[in-house]
Amino acid sequence: MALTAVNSKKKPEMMEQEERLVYNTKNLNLWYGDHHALKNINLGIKEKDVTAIIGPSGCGKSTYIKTLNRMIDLVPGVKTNGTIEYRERDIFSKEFLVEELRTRVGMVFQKPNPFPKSIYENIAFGLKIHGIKNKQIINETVEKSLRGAALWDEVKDRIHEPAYGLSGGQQQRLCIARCLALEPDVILMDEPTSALDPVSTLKVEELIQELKERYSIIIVTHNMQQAARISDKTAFFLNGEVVEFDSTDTIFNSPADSRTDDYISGRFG
Amino acid sequence: MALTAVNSKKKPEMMEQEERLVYNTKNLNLWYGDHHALKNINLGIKEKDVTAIIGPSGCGKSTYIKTLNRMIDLVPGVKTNGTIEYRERDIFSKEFLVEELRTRVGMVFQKPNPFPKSIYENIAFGLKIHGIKNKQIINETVEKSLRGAALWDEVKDRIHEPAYGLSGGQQQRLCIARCLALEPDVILMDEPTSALDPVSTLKVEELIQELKERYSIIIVTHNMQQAARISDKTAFFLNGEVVEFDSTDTIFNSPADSRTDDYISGRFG
Amino acid sequence: MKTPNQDVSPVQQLLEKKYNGGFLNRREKIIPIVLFIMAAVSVLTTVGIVLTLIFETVTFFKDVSIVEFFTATEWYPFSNTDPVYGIWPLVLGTLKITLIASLFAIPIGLAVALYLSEYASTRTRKIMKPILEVLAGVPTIVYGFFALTFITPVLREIFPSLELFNAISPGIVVGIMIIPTIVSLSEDALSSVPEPVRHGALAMGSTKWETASKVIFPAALSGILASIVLGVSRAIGETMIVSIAAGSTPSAALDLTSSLQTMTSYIVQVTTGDAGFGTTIYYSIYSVGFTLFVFTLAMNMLAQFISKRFREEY
Amino acid sequence: MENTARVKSEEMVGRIDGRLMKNKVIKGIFLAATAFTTIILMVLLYRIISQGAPYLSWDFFQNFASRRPEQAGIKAAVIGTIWMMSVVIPTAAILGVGTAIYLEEYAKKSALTRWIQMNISNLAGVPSVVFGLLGLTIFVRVFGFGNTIIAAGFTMALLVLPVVIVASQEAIRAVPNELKEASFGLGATKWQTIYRVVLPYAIPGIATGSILAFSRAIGETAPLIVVGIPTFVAFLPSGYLDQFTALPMQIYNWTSRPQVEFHNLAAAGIIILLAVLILMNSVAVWIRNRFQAR
Amino acid sequence: SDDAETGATTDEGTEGGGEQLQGEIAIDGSSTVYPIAEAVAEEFMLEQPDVQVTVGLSGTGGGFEKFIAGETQFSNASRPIKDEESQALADAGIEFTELQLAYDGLSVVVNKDNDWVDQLTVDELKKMWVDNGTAVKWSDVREGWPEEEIKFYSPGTDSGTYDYFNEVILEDAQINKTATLSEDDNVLVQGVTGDANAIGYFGYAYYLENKDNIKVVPIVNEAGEAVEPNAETIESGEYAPLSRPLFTYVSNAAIADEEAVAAYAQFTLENAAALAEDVGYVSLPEEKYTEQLETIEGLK
Ligand SMILES: Nc1ncnc2c1ncn2[C@@H]1O[C@H](COP(=O)(O)OP(=O)(O)OP(=O)(O)O)[C@@H](O)[C@H]1O
Ligand SMILES: Nc1ncnc2c1ncn2[C@@H]1O[C@H](COP(=O)(O)OP(=O)(O)OP(=O)(O)O)[C@@H](O)[C@H]1O
Ligand SMILES: [Mg+2]
Ligand SMILES: [Mg+2]
Repeated sequence: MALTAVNSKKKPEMMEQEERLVYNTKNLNLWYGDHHALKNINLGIKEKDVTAIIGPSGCGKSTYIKTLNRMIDLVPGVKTNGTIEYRERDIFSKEFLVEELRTRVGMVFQKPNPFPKSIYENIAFGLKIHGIKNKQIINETVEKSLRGAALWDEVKDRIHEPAYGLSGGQQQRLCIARCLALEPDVILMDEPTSALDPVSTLKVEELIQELKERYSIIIVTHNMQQAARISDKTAFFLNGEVVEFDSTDTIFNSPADSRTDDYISGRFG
Repeated sequence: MALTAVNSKKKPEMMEQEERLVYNTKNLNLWYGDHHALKNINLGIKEKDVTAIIGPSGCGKSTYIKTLNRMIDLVPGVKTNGTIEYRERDIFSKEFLVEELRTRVGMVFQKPNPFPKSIYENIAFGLKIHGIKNKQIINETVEKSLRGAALWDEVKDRIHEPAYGLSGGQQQRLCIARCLALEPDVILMDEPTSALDPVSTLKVEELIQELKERYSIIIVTHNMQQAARISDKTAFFLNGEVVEFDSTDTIFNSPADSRTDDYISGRFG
Repeated sequence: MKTPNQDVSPVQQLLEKKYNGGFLNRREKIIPIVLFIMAAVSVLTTVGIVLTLIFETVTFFKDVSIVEFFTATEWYPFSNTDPVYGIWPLVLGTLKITLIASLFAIPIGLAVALYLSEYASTRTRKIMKPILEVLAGVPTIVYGFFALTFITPVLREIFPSLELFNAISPGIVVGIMIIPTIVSLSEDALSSVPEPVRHGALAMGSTKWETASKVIFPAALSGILASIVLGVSRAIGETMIVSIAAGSTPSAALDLTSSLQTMTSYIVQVTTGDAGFGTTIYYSIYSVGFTLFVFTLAMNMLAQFISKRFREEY
Repeated sequence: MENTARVKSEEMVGRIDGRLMKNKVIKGIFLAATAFTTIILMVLLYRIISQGAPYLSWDFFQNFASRRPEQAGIKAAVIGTIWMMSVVIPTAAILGVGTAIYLEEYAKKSALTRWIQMNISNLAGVPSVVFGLLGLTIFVRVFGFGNTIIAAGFTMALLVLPVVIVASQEAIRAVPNELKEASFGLGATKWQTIYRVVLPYAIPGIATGSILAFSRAIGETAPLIVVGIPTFVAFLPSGYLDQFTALPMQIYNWTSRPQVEFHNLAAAGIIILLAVLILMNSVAVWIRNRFQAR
Repeated sequence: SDDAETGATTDEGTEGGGEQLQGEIAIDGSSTVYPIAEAVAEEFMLEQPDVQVTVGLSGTGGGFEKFIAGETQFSNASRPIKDEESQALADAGIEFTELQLAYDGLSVVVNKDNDWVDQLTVDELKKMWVDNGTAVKWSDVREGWPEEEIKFYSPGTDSGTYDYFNEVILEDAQINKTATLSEDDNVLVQGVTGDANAIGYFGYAYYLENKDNIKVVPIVNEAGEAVEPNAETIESGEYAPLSRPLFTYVSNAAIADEEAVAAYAQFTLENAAALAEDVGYVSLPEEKYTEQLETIEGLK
């Protein structure tokens, strides 16, 4: 019942072009030591969709999204089973280098985490590590990314000043810009706007809509309206399980599972 | 124009009982070094109101709220002029100890900042520093505060475990609980729910409504709906100025200033 | 308004009493003063050192001309007929040892620190750090014999022209001795860079090395520089290793393969030796001590200058 | 549009192998450096232990120094070192942490503060021999303590003080501002915040840095020589104004004796010294674990 | 002072040996003399456990510094007191007595594989050790010896050993600049052991301990005989001129005022002969100790 969306898409490689999946999670389980944080997750995430992940605090949203680019590897004592395929390649396999995965899949975190460098260097970082040294390309990318994150106008006069001098909201937008600089295939966002004011939030949301043309986006949010506004699909997590995954319309207007309904309407209650 | 709300309340000490102000800000200016962050702020904040402060990122919301309990003192190189009266006492005067001010005025921060101690100790901290040693009072207060922050049920079995084991949302609720333990007169909240999921946000909002019976609450938020839902008054900040301060109803439905309208409607656009 | 007590909790009552009863905390006023006095101790220490050294140095310069002290290229105080007091050979000896030790210890120390903080498992780190810290406490005299009876023979196998006493072997061993200091303090600086910063870099597909070299290392730079300054200072001030393995012949020659003497080993030579009390030789240790003091002072100023330059970069 | 992005991305991905290789090579170099350091230090330890272990016996702990190697023991030196450290540790810890708190939390950014700070980092670089000269002049002579535990203890405390200060400062500086804000926000006074929030958070760092400094104090020979600590002491001190001898003095003396048995005794003495250091480090680890929040 | 009183004390002290003295005795000075001083202190404290004796090794000069400051009662020296030092003592109002404890025979040694050096004269020693600006070869010393450069190993210039060697051999001429100097005699032993063309000198005890690894060179004395250092030849004075006396200086006032110090001085002289041999030095002729005991007697 809860997994209708995925079930209807079995064997994605046989689907037509537009139905292609960027991520296909199959029977994923994850434990923090003894704590079973993700329970038998099955999710197929479509290319160029904005997929929202919602659910109450502690339900495993961050855990799941961190697994998608294997940032979860950094947490000691984590065990997983099941598979996640990124464009039909098993992300847990030895041949698939995490560095490649993370280059193709960008991430924006819940708390802003700029590098202790200048604004410019924060964005140039990704390019530099990837061996791009051409000053002009870097300069252009820095500006483009900052514009993309709706930050350019505020910082254009001080892009060589330390990033730590920015306000919380500005810092988070910088992190988004930093991620955009690499023009990834997928962008994972873990409550990217929870530290942003509405105007910036709006800009970022617009940006997400725009980026969607070219990128697939997976966004964790507990701003239900945000999910409703920007996403094509929504997955509702509860206690480490996917309760329901379907088009955002369905989830918000006629959810199949009563728990989804409770959660959604709790929001609007 | 912009300051109608305040102007209409000149000489608050002459008003009737229910019109009493907890905070009265007069011609407040604040500089970070050369950066003029608050410009001639005039605001009278009523007892037992929920006053919301809204405005775009970097407009000075956090700066203002930090000035109200003089947390701004911790930032080096800050200059202020003008006055802020807390219950008719000048908070900048020598006779008014900051410790007393901060005991009477609680604060919840933007980022969760629990102490690296157990959940229990986090809440007991405030009591202990104020010389309250009675175990029973402490125990009772801990439970009451945790319940108040809608956290009790989740943590009651592990209140002696480290607070850092909690999820982001849980941590923030713990910080609210910690603040409630001292039962302050005013509670300042700087985007207290920006790291909370909707269910917790709702609980906190309910809590705020409840607390309003006894406490005055000033809340910075960029969740416009939150402001609309819970506040009685709303101040709209822009570039360090108060553009408009009035009843929430007026601000959201018939703002006097076009900039307010732009901002508000930008939200819903 | 309702009576304040109506629904006021015991907590509020207690707080009310505290602030109404006059909140005057003398402790808050006294503590900074006490702490300032503590901070003054370190200043007094410097004053004490300067005074101690200056008095006897002045006595020394009654017998020996300052010009000779700074210009003569020979240090030969023990000649009964014609003693020469030119500080240069001792300074040179100190420089040689310090240079070799630094060239050896700084790269290795930083490599180990980076390895422990960025690559090694928590377990390895937890085991290695205390071990290194224990080794930081091994009496340097032990390192001295290690240099003389282990490193020197090994080096002489490779470079037969090396003399029994030389600058290289004690230089390397002084380097080994300061590695734990550099590793331990640099590792602290590296691992105190917040985890989210590290994650930010890794999430962009950077390798551990890129994260470490481009983000973590620059962020920890001031702490790392401090560890290096401390390590190098210990190299300058090291006494026993040099006394044992470098010989005690002050030399103005630039080569590293022959015997030398440093400022510190001269001081220990005289304090444990048989030179007469009250003689010029006896006072000369204070003049050498003073030079050493000025020397380390200059090194430190330089280090602070460099550190400031780096810190301003972002 | 799409093409540009793809091309760039592919180009970047194509470089990963090289970057990973670089990472691997550097990791290899770092590992080699670590292994090299470990091996050298292990060789050092092996030489000491194989030489000294046979000489460790109960008598060795029970006896005072003697001209006969087979009767010579380390009792006075071990007890003396413990007495000395019982002066060094509290003195340096209290002064060091106090100074660090003053500089980090109270001092204004004035020229005086900057000067004190500079003075501390300079002191950290002053050679131990010079501290010996200071101790001799000030504590032994001017204060008239003679070459006693208290004089040597204070000298050593001053020697390690700068390191303790710097380590404590680093640790205090690393305390997140948010925590201090939280405490102030609850109406805590400055000292309460320092005492209840800053110090507990900083203690692991302070302990780590200080233990390193104290280890140094235990193993330092030169200042003791200059201060004039005796080597032959066949009685145990009963107060801080008594004479004593310390481990490095005894070791130093034994290594310079002609008889090879004495050299072996020195190795045995070094093993004891290392054991003391390990003990101290265990205490540090314990403190670290006890106070570490995460 | 009163003869009767002193006599009584002495009687009690020698008779029963049972009188328990109390006090503190601080000894400091030369590290060369240290082993003898340590041995004496060790034995003395077995008899008089309540007398707390400490022995330091601050060097001869450092020892005198403390002696002058009145911090010690005995000051060990591996060379006779210098003019500056006795002047300072006079200025401080401290009268003292010099006591000789033992002889140390400076042993000239060469590598075990050195089969050509059979003996050396003082002139030859001087010829090789004094710097003449060029490298010295064995063949320069005596015809027929190999044409190999000599490697010199000498105690550091601030040691009593060097001081004495300087006095009798170098006579204030510059020591060969190629010489390797070390404050630690064990290091010199290492050097000579590992180098076939090495020559070095150091205290007798260090030779004794390393007999199997190095070869001692007989030195031709004034009488023209080549003599090897050993207990008999050093004590009898046949091994000359390279045997030197070791001293301790005692404060006269301390002997007069403190029974423990007097007893200690006495004990030292009575036992020095045996204890010095125990730690690798050579005792003086019997009558030397007796003479000095009488001096002490007179100071009480
Ligand atoms: N490193 C960890 N070790 C142990 N348990 C963890 C760890 N990180 C998270 N958890 C636990 O796993 C569960 C899922 O956590 P996660 O952070 O994924 O929640 P979330 O849905 O992102 O919550 P929030 O909305 O508060 O961010 C929670 O119960 C949390 O306490
Ligand atoms: N410590 C500081 N030093 C210098 N400038 C600062 C400092 N803190 C804030 N500012 C600047 O002051 C202005 C107001 O900052 P403030 O943090 O009050 O904004 P805000 O309204 O809370 O924004 P946000 O919604 O992003 O939290 C911003 O331009 C910011 O860059
Ligand atoms: Mg999360
Ligand atoms: Mg803010």
